[in-house]
Amino acid sequence: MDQGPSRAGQGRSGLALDLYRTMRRIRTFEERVAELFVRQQSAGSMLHLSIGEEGAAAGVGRAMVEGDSFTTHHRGHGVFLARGGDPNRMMAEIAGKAAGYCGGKGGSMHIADMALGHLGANAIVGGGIPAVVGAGLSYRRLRRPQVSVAFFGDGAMQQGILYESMNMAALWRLPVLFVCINNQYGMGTHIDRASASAAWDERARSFGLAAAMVDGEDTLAVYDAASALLAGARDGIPGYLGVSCYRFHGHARMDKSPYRDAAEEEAGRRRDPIARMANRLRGEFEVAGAEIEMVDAAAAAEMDTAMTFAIQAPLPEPAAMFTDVFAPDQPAPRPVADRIAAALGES
Amino acid sequence: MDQGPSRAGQGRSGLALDLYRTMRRIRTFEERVAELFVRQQSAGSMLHLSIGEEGAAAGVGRAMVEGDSFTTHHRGHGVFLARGGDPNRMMAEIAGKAAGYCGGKGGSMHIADMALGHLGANAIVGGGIPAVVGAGLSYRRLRRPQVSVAFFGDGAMQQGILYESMNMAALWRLPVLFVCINNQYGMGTHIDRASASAAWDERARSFGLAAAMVDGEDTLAVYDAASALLAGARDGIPGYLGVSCYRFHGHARMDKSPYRDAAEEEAGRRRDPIARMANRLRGEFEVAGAEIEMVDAAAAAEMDTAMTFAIQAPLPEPAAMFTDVFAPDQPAPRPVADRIAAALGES
Amino acid sequence: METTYREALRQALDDAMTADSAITLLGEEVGRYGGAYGVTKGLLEKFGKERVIDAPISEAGIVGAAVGAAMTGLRPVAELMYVDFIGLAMDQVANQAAKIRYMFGGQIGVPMVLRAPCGTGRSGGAQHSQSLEAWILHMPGLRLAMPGTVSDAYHLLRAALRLPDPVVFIEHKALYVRKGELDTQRMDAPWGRAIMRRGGRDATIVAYSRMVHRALEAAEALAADGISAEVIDLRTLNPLDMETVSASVARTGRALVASEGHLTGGAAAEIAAQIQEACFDWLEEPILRLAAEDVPVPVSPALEAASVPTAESIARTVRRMVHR
Amino acid sequence: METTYREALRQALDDAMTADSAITLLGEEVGRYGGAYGVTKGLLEKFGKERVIDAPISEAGIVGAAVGAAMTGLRPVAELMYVDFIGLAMDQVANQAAKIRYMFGGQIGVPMVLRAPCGTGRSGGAQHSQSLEAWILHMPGLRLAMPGTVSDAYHLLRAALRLPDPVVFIEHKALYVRKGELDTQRMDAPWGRAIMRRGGRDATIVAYSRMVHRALEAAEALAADGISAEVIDLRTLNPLDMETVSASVARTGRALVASEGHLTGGAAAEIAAQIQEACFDWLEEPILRLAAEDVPVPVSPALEAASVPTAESIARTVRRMVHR
Ligand SMILES: Cc1ncc(C[n+]2csc(CCOP(=O)(O)OP(=O)(O)O)c2C)c(N)n1
Ligand SMILES: Cc1ncc(C[n+]2csc(CCOP(=O)(O)OP(=O)(O)O)c2C)c(N)n1
Ligand SMILES: [Mg+2]
Ligand SMILES: [Mg+2]
Repeated sequence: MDQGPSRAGQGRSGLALDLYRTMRRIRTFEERVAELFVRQQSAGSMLHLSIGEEGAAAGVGRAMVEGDSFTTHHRGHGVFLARGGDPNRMMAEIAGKAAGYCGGKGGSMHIADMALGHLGANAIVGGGIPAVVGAGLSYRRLRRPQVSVAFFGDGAMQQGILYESMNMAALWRLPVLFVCINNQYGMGTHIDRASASAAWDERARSFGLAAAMVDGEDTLAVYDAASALLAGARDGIPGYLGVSCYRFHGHARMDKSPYRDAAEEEAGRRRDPIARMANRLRGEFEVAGAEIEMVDAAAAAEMDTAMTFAIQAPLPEPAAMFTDVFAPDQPAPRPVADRIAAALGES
Repeated sequence: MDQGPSRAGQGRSGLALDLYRTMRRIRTFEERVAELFVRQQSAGSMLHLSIGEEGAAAGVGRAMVEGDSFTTHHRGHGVFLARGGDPNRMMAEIAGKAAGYCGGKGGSMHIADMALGHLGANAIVGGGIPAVVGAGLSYRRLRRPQVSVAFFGDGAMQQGILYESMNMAALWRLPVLFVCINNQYGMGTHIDRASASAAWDERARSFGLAAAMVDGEDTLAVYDAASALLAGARDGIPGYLGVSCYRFHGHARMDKSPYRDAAEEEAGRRRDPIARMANRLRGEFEVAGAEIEMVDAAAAAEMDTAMTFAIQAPLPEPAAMFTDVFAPDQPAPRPVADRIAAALGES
Repeated sequence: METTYREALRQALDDAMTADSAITLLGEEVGRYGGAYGVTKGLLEKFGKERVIDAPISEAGIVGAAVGAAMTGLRPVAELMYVDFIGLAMDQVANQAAKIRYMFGGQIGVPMVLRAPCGTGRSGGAQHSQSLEAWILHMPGLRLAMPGTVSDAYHLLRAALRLPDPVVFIEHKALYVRKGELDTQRMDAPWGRAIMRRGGRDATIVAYSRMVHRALEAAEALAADGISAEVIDLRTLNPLDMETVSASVARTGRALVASEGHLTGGAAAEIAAQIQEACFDWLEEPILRLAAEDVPVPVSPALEAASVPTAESIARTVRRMVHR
Repeated sequence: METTYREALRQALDDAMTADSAITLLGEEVGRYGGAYGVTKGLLEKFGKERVIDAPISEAGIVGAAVGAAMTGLRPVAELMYVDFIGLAMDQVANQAAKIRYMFGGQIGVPMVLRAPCGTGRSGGAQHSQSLEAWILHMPGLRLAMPGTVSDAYHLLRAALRLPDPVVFIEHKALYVRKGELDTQRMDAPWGRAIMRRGGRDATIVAYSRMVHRALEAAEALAADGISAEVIDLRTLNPLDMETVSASVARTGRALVASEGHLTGGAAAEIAAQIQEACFDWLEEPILRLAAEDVPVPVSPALEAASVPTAESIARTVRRMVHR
């Protein structure tokens, strides 16, 4: 059922290696995105890296099954990769190329893939949340065993739409899971300056959801918590999962995080789900160092390929501007130039 | 300090009689509003009576002090009367007359009185809530000892703006009180069909507010709970108060409540804060029946006068259409007729 | 068959829901209450609570849920009790529903209908009487229908419920009780086409929604004065059928656009701008616009009534335009 | 003094806050971060956290709180990080801030400024690149300023901060780094008046915000061809100074309106409609509109750039209009 990368082995140790691989792929992908930007090959600088947050993406993504759908926030590359996103088409989209997931029209903040249940990244904080309520309505009505998962940041905890969505999900007992990737910051604002309390599981419970909070550095714990909540959601008990982590880098590519001090950043970056999982693999799970290095090397090769693919891919044709506003068989918007020509009697 | 009606006596029994008088005035006012509508003298039928909810208005209104401000929902006549609203000008506004609080432009759902701290009734469910956060910011900044109170119905508990407002109030420790007048229904929808749970004080607490729920039939209890929360708010601990009651009549004048059965309505209408207070006055507080009857008679006379005043008051002048869009010394909107005349070269 | 605008809308929902099991109603009071204006009465009983869903008072959530449902196999009809409340949901309408197909490179559409009543006439005041179609008209990705007749109430709603893209469907609350002929088998004109409701030679009155009736009344009064006014009903504002309008104005040489939205920045401005682009050489007089005054809608009934165009103001204006 | 548009805005806030202690900034990242585009940098340090308030990501709450603050003694400057987010707050903007004075019969006003950047140029995509001034233009009760120059950035903001009514103040994000002259003692023209930025005889180009510069560039190019184009900068859209525009068009006989908002239902439609109402007898050619395509703004840089008017497209269009 799983859409993620193939399993390295059975049982807990196979799962752990799998999660490691996903996280490594995410981090390497994000590093290549950063490079794409430095090489001036990205479409703009509004690129939000999920480095440091891989535990949330990999853990929850791995607990979901084929057919489950999801929406993400603007920092959604990791979640999508964990759900099977194709790095080539993702990178091409980030570069604004025709071969990208959205033909270059959506970019990093609007990647989507209906085939993989990705109902879309969203550049509006909280904007993608209520869609999962609607997906939940669909699944219940169409008697499908699916769950729809909203991924969002701690910033969205202060958007009213989240609570409207939680209320509807609880009231109607929908197969929905709300996942807050709490990286401690909304841009330059620490959560302590955005909310009187960060015990957000209490908020979720007060709206009638099952709720848990988990340390995002411990990816297996994320997986376990998500699995339990997803099972509940599938049975009509919608859930909330808060995953705490640390945003290693600036908000977007232009942000050097002057609002955080070096000591905090250093401590935060030590909360590294990848390093921690590598340690556990070597220790607890007795995986050979060489095997881990192979995973790393494969990720590097895969993401180099993606970057090259994106750079070499052609730009969209100018005519792409006017397609996809409406369905192909429907009247399309009339270009401004045509209207000018008509008014001038040239056409 | 109190802006409400004058006190009949000292201590608890004086307070009780005071609350009774306020409630009786509210109910009688609302009965006259109903009559105004039947006589086709009201501006439209979107008139929302607070009969059955007088305990909330009187209890909280009496606990507030001069200078405290408030916003109300569309069912706000009672709260405003409890805070000193002039029945003549209120009734005239409901009739759409020039002598009304808003010159007939606002009507029942948009009554306001800056002199009494009434920052406005609102016809958008939840629309008036965030204004009290702003008022709280003003009071703190201007070092005024005031509290701003948002009154709203149970329906607003499902509007996102409430939670954005609660979060800001708690985060900034503002002198703000949120009062939910829970009359069990939002139009035809019982609260059980709008929310998975009605333990809304838990929601408020999870956002960092002090919270209480109280039975609106017991007006003294409402007063006590509101007093405590207002004191806390004045000290920077914003609060939430849920007051439960029953909407005796239909949602607005055209609604006969076909969605409720007779038995429920009968039981609901027995939860009458006025009858209960009358009993307590006669029993516990040893107030003479004649004194209570005098209060009733005075209210009847006062509200008859208000109704007559409203009916006899003149309509606004046609030119009133164009004033008050902007401040008087600012350019006003140009009437459509003037623009037509100019285009036709007539002016 | 003679019926009302309200009944025609209900019939359209009923027939469409019978034909397409994906259609699902979602909104405040659409079920047990039957809709604030009674449009959905009986549909809960007929189609059950999985298809007629009473929602909490959460406009943004309702529209957002409809978007998600539309992307996953349903065809939701979301309802706003008044179009005035669209401000609460405008992000979901304009940034989500309208843009999803485009942002996602055509991968998926959002086949939903957002119904809402507009207009003055009930002393509802500034927050319950607006006509906000201009906001929608300005937003690429949204279709916009504003039926004025009983037949269009039915047929445009049926057509909207077959489209692959989001449609904002604005009803006029003063029209719900209006009677008219309905043939469920015959549409006045295809979706997206305007229609001439009355022929004339001297001037063209372009209208939609309730203003169609006021324009027709005005044309009647003008006929008594010997002025022959043509009345065009736009029916949909996106698509906006300027061909039909321009063809008329090219013949009459005079155009008046009547709308219940505020004058400045309203739909009438777009229509006037396009008419002059297309008919510049045929115009004998400037294109005039009658619309709601640029003031919030007042409650007091006389002020309210005077804040929007009337049959009299339309007739008076056309008369002056013709006799200039 | 030469400075940038960004600095001019900051200077205006700084000077206004110094002069009026009621002025209080409220918005996401306006304090410690200094504003997403750096406009408010240093103001927290100078005026303290009671006057420069970092808000949670709650657009509706921010605008609603500003409304309440404005009614109770402060003069708030609320900020939306992008004008695209106004849909989240549209109820508070359009149903509350805009209508309170009127609904309450003139008892009180809402003296607040809502700042927000608009426009394309950063590959921000459909939800971060819009120009939504048309929604505001259509809403009675709101003033609307869209400065194009460094001097106007300063002076219009200072003027907005003295007005008794709510002002939506839309900045163009591509202009923040633009340099220009600023004399803090001298305003180009009073609040509410348009201004001629370049004189000309053959055609009038009406523009605002960034399009002023593209119009001026176009005029320069046209001059090389022997075409003399006049450029009018509207500066504010409410008030909308059509006198200045009409006086120009009455002389030149030709008008082109350039705007970065979507074409259909955009501000350019209103301006075009009014020009033809006022200048019907003087027009030699139809009034033309250049505006953003009626498509969500695409991310891919070449598509994005082609979606809005350019100096070239303006010049090309004027050339054809003049030579027709
Ligand atoms: C509605 C809205 N408001 C503001 C922004 C600007 N913005 C983009 S990301 C961001 C911070 C979001 O923080 P969070 O939700 O914690 O996500 P993170 O960036 O930390 O992953 C802000 C304020 C936006 N895109 N949408
Ligand atoms: C934003 C918004 N949505 C819907 C409505 C229509 N409406 C008016 S009152 C009402 C019910 C409100 O219920 P509640 O908040 O409990 O107040 P009550 O009428 O019971 O006093 C509804 C749905 C509205 N006025 N505003
Ligand atoms: Mg964050
Ligand atoms: Mg209620």
